[in-house]
Amino acid sequence: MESVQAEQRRTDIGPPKYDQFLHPVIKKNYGKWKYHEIVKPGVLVHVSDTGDKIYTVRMGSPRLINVDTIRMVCDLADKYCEGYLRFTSRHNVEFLLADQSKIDPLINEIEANGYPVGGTGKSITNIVHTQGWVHCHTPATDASGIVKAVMDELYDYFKTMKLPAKLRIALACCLNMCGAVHCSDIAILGVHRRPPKILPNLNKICEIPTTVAACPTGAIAPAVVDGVQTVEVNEEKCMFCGNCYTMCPAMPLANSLNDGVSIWVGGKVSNARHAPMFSKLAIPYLPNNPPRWPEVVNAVKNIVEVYAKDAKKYERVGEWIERIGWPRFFSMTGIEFTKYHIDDYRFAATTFNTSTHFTL
Amino acid sequence: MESVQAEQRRTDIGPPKYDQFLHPVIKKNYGKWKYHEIVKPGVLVHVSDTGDKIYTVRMGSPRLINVDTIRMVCDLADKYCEGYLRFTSRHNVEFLLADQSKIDPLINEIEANGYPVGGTGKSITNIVHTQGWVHCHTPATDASGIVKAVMDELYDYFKTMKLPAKLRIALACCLNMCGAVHCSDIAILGVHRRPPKILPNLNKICEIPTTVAACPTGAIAPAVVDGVQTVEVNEEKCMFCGNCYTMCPAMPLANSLNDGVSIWVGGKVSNARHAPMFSKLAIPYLPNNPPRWPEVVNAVKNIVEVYAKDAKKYERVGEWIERIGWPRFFSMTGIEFTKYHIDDYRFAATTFNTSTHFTL
Amino acid sequence: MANETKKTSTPLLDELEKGKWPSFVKEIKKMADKNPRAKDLLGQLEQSYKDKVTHWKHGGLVGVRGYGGGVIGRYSDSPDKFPNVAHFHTIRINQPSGWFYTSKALREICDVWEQHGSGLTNMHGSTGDLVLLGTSTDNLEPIFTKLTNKGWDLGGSGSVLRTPSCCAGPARCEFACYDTLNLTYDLTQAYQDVLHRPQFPYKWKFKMSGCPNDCVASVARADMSIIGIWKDDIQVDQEAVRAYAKSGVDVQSEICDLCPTKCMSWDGKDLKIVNKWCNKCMHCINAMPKALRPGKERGAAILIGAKAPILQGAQMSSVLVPFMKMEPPYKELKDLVEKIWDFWGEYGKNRERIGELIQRVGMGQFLEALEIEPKPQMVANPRTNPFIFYEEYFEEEGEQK
Amino acid sequence: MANETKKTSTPLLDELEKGKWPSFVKEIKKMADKNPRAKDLLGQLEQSYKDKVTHWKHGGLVGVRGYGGGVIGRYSDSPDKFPNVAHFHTIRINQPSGWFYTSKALREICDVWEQHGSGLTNMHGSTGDLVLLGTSTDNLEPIFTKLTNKGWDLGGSGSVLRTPSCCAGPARCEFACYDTLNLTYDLTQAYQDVLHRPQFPYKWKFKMSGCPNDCVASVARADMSIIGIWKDDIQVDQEAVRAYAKSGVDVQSEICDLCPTKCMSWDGKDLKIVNKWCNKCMHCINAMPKALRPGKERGAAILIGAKAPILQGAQMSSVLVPFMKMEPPYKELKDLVEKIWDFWGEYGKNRERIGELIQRVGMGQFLEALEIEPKPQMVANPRTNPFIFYEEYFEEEGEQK
Ligand code: SRM
Ligand code: SRM
Ligand code: SRM
Ligand code: SRM
Ligand code: SF4
Ligand code: SF4
Ligand code: SF4
Ligand code: SF4
Ligand code: SF4
Ligand code: SF4
Ligand code: SF4
Ligand code: SF4
Repeated sequence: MESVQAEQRRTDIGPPKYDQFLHPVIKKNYGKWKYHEIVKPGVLVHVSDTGDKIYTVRMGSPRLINVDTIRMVCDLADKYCEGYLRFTSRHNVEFLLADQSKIDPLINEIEANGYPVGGTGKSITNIVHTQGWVHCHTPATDASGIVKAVMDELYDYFKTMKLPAKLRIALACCLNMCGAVHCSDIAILGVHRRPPKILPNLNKICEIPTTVAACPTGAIAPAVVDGVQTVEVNEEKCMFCGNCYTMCPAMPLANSLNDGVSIWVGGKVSNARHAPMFSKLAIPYLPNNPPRWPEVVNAVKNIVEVYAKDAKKYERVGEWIERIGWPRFFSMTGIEFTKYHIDDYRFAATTFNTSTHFTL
Repeated sequence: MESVQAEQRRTDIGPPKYDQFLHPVIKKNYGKWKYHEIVKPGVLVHVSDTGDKIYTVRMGSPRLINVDTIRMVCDLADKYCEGYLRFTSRHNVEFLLADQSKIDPLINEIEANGYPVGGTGKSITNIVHTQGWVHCHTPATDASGIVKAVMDELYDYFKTMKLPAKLRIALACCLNMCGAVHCSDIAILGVHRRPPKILPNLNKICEIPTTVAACPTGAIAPAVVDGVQTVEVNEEKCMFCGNCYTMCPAMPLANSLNDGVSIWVGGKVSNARHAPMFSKLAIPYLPNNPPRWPEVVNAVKNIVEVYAKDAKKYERVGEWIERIGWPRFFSMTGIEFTKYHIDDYRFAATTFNTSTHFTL
Repeated sequence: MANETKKTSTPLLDELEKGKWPSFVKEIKKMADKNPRAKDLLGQLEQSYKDKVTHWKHGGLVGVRGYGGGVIGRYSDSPDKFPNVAHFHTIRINQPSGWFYTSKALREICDVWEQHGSGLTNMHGSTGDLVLLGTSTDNLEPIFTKLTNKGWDLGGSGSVLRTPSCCAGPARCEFACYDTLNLTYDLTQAYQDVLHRPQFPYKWKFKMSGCPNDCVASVARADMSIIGIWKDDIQVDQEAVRAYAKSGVDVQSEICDLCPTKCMSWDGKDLKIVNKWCNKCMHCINAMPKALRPGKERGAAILIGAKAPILQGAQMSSVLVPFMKMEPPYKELKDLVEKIWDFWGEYGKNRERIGELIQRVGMGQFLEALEIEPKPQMVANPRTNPFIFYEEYFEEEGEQK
Repeated sequence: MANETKKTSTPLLDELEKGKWPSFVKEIKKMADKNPRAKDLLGQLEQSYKDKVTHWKHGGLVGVRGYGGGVIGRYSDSPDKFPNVAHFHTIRINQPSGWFYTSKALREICDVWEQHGSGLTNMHGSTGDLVLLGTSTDNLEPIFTKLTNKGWDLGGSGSVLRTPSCCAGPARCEFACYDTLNLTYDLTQAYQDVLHRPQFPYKWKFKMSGCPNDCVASVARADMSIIGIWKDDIQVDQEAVRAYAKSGVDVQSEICDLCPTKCMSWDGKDLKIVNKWCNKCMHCINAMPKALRPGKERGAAILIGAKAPILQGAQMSSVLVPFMKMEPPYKELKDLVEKIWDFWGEYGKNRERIGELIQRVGMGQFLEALEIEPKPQMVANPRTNPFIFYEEYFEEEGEQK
């Protein structure tokens, strides 16, 4: 280990204070913004009560970026933005410009470097996602790979603003849902479908009572196999949540033949018009088919296109489905409705249709 | 026992077939009705595709009626309706007339006998209710008495059609909810508030395991008191459902000091406009104050009046509240919002407000 | 039976003779003058009004020979004070479909009841029965025999099929999408045995409404709710719409704006309905019955599982079959019902309603067991949680578990 | 560390260099040319693409001295094949409020990371941290020291306060109803200890959105979601409304008709808002930002309890305090937060999020324990079930239990 002198070591300093990172125009007009306009896809202008303006150019990012890319972005910020920039809550880069005339040159350089400008307004912006096979130990699928394949296909929707409303996609590679996909217009969620294996050394690395308690459905029971304390899984009761593996490394669920992806629709977060909504199951399972997951890409694209064609202005996916009803959603998208779509967990009864409000 | 000859005894014959009870005009026009009109409060006319008409005069009933009252009603039916009449799903009497000119004479006679005509259209019709102290063993309040006191106060709403929409009230005297109050515009529900007593002879009349299992919250545990097998109740866990008493007569909940009435609002059954809705808690507790339950009467009247004044045409109570929001419902009615209003049962989480959609 | 009919003093109940709504106290009092059961009921009720508790003892199984239900046993906890209601059992008489009667038929019941009971009734009980309120055990058989001889039979109580009930339907309503009266009668007759002899885990209720207005509240209180609907387009008489408009109906704000699917439009001349979006809520038809009628291709939606709150919270019925033709002999429906009863009989716990059982095993499993195709109409929305019980998985070639 | 940088063959991943969206594979490859960790990551990832499973082993606790979180330990399951990612730990750096940076600051981080790690990052993680993707245990202390010397500190992992995050807020948004950046910074600084040293039953996340558009998705993924709102009337510039109308906005259908409370009306000249019905959904303001602004009396709604689905299903946050002024030093908020943490510390089970605890004990109990007044804004609707835990009852005089 490199030797570190004690006096250099500081703790609990927290992050740098934000104000030192604010563009002077922003600092001056902090809290005084009056309105904004979308100048064109990927470009915002915010106008202050003082009359000042700040322009924003939004660049799409794969999120997993290397230091050279960051430096490239820094170079652009230096050249066009007095060195100021930010990232968005969906991992895009935002360049902050005081000078309108620099917008197009900046965009040209960004695009020349292979990055798109867009993601504003009624578009599909970056996909919030997670680690997948790049860095996590519990994924049921990869994250970055699917995101890349899907965004390649939806590229035009990033660059234009022709959708009825914003469409937000998120991906999480396991049920822990680090991508918080549970409130997305379209969500891509990695799923295991085979109960955990039980490794022979379980008793050496896991506490059996904790392991048993980890299962929300009570599928795990203590057992003795070949005279060794271990656990057994009642496969009928397993719904593949993975909590046992989180608690006990000797119970892996990852399985190349059975892992895959489920698709969810109609969630949202904003309070605009409709209150926030959870995403609902659209497709219970699609296979992991790397490197480009064509089944997943097609499924997402299909939903986007049906939505784009049918929804009314301002209607988010969930609002659209609420208007047309689930029967039409399934018939229009051609997605099969199965018993898996019908909730059978804690709040199942609250999801049943207790009316004759439906179309045939 | 009176001696009965075997040959007289018939079983499993079921009810008489309905067709013998249909007025000839109805029989002729069965399934051919074209439209109806409300001629005036309490009077309907149904017009057939054949041009025939049948008039209905609806008479309010206390439901608990004696044979002489039934005979009185029969006399009227004979005089005005060729002997044909019916009862409604809310316990009113309906006279079926072929001859329009007989409507007013009939109404006059009904009213002379002390019964009102009304309950049609945008009115308050009869209160669906239950047995209470008249006949049941588990009530937390009386049924007929409250209904009488409330209907006295709402009498005008029965006789007129000046409400924004139909308003349906139901009463059930215990949580078994024989009055099916769970989907009513306004519901009156008897509640116990003291955990069951445990009678000393419990072990003689109840099976202890069944009794313990009867409690949905696990409040009941086996116990030994003075050497006798019995049960004990963890009072903190009791929510007064009464299921223990249903299963074990040695655990009565009825208690003159603590029993009373809760008020619920905003349920509906029809699919008109809005899908069916459950009633929601408005007032957790009002005392049993016989013979005229003034607190309950005032509470119901208050809700009716605030609704009548503020709701838009066709808006049922639940639709009205959905529009104005629960904060306004509570502030407009002056009802206090308490922690009891916040669900803490199975589906509690689905009733929380996960948005900023509210008024202050 | 003691026959003292001297007036009972009932200062509390007397208060309930006041006011305009017809008084049940008057009803009891009138009988009390001539019927000792009614008199003691009055006395005991006054006692309850004083004490603020019921004076009926817990339960009590009584009945008529060969039947397992139809009579609710009831015993006073103060038989010394009120000997005439020492027993005071209720008899549930299965009402005719739609509660249509003739005066003759009612009088016959009154006569039997005046002779053998309190002379008090509920017209009707919330399940739908004609309820005869209070008699003693020794009168049960005579009443039963006399009533059956007049064509009446008992309703249900306990773990049986309860008296099915239905709205006025085609007899007196233009909205009826199927013959509720006939179906009710047919099912009642077909299932006499399970109506009278407990063979179920718990009670089962059928309620039939002719249209989505659901005038028998079936969605709230029937294990199976059969609600009339149509498949094709709403029938519109444009002339009649215009007449409504002329007569003061604001078609835009009162009809179109309140349509939950916003599938209607009105240009002051014609009412257009995009029927593929219509969810059959009935509002427009209700509001302008002269102008609009349900479509011509009619049937019913079958919903399942409503019940009162004990123990897991109240449930409403939910869609099981979005659309079924409803025509005699109702074979498709009966096959379905019997399949469900079989499943319930096999898997239902004691005192478990079908709605609770479905929740326990999961709707998906239930549908699969019954070989009913899952349909999106069944749900308000698909699941939001990812806890899916996928049922099959691949194994590696040559793998041994 | 082995320093072989010869090209890895990655036929599968190469496919992900195609297409228009910027490629993470290119990002890795570019680093792989000069960084052996990146090279072996590429190799192992290709392996995962072949095998369709991850090649990271379960867990692994590592960290920097005196801190209980901020580093995610990660070990390859094939260290022989990919020795440079045998350890490949992630470092979470607490980002500055609103993700505003200078190029200078970013370059400093890049330099440290290029020297001591894979050169790969996530800008940013879903919680909000600047994520440094992959290094070995021996580099942790040097990185930590160098970064703290540049003014950076670690974010959270494990049962700690996680890095709070916020939207652009008043820095770059006209809708901000409070200063999200300042509050985020203030809370982060105030709670350094619980951010760095596990003292909670489980993780705790704060997310601050300046208005109900909730651009950091706080309602979906923060244990405490602080969402800006206003109390008084929406500020309307009628002239600007007319300008929007002129420029083609259909004010009736695009604004008024989509208002969820239907509290707006437009007569072609003036836009009227019945503010007492407005539920602050933002739609009208979003659609016509030049004409409409939130009111002047501003603050935030505090919502509580969002989390991912394990184990009881996902939750969104729900209203705890409908309106609170949000001004430094945020005493009212901090008092509330600390009261909640105390309660959670006392009653929360291991790995129980606050939202789960509230469900377990009941919202009513929770409010009472915290002495927070129950308000109707907290619920979508009051309870529908009658299972009320009434807390007091009267006893008979002289009664002994
Ligand atoms: C930059 C960013 C905030 C940040 O601090 O990073 C941001 C910025 C703005 N948002 Fe946002 N939103 C940002 C993430 C979000 C999120 C969070 C998310 O997607 O995970 C949401 C909630 C999404 C949801 O409901 O699922 C969000 C929902 C909105 C809405 C509501 C839209 C709706 O109709 O539901 C608006 C209003 C609008 O666009 O009219 C809005 C409006 C805006 C405005 C116009 C606010 C303003 O006046 O400056 C900004 C430009 C929007 C645009 O792109 O057209 N922003 N916005 C985020 C950009 C992410 C990106 O890179 O694309
Ligand atoms: C007679 C009766 C059916 C029966 O077989 O007994 C009946 C008869 C009619 N109902 Fe009903 N309904 C009857 C109970 C119900 C119930 C059940 C209940 O209240 O328990 C409901 C569901 C109530 C609910 O949603 O909670 C019911 C919801 C309706 C509706 C929907 C109203 C709405 O806006 O929600 C209509 C449509 C209308 O009135 O426009 C309707 C319409 C009608 C019509 C107009 C149907 C027709 O064309 O003949 C009948 C006259 C209504 C009137 O009174 O103005 N009927 N109706 C019931 C009379 C009860 C009474 O004595 O007052
Ligand atoms: C008479 C009647 C009330 C009335 O005044 O109208 C009634 C009276 C009783 N009901 Fe009921 N129920 C009556 C309709 C209902 C309804 C409404 C309906 O059927 O439409 C319900 C709600 C719907 C449902 O079935 O869930 C209802 C839900 C219950 C329950 C709760 C069942 C459950 O699954 O939660 C019980 C408790 C039980 O079965 O042990 C119950 C139990 C009882 C008992 C038998 C009391 C008991 O626990 O033994 C009551 C006898 C009272 C008596 O002494 O006469 N009664 N009961 C109704 C039957 C009259 C009739 O046959 O027409
Ligand atoms: C890195 C990150 C995903 C990403 O690529 O962005 C991430 C990665 C992990 N998360 Fe997460 N979570 C990340 C944001 C989230 C979020 C979103 C958020 O914070 O806004 C959630 C959903 C919101 C929530 O907190 O509920 C989230 C919900 C979980 C859960 C489920 C927690 C629960 O209560 O249900 C776990 C499981 C656990 O804690 O054991 C988890 C666990 C994990 C672990 C530590 C895996 C584990 O079980 O040990 C992952 C480490 C991956 C790796 O090797 O690097 N992660 N995790 C995110 C953190 C980056 C950052 O600090 O900025
Ligand atoms: S979603 Fe699951 S697999 Fe993906 S990063 Fe989070 S914990 Fe890991
Ligand atoms: S994956 Fe989940 S349900 Fe299956 S055994 Fe493990 S903990 Fe239980
Ligand atoms: S609601 Fe309860 S008390 Fe009333 S009749 Fe039904 S079971 Fe008896
Ligand atoms: S009343 Fe209900 S909750 Fe209370 S002890 Fe009895 S069964 Fe349990
Ligand atoms: S349910 Fe429909 S068909 Fe039956 S009476 Fe009511 S309105 Fe008529
Ligand atoms: S029945 Fe209801 S949904 Fe259908 S058109 Fe009429 S109002 Fe609209
Ligand atoms: S949450 Fe509101 S204040 Fe914050 S950036 Fe989004 S729109 Fe602006
Ligand atoms: S903010 Fe939303 S609710 Fe309020 S007036 Fe505007 S659109 Fe209507």
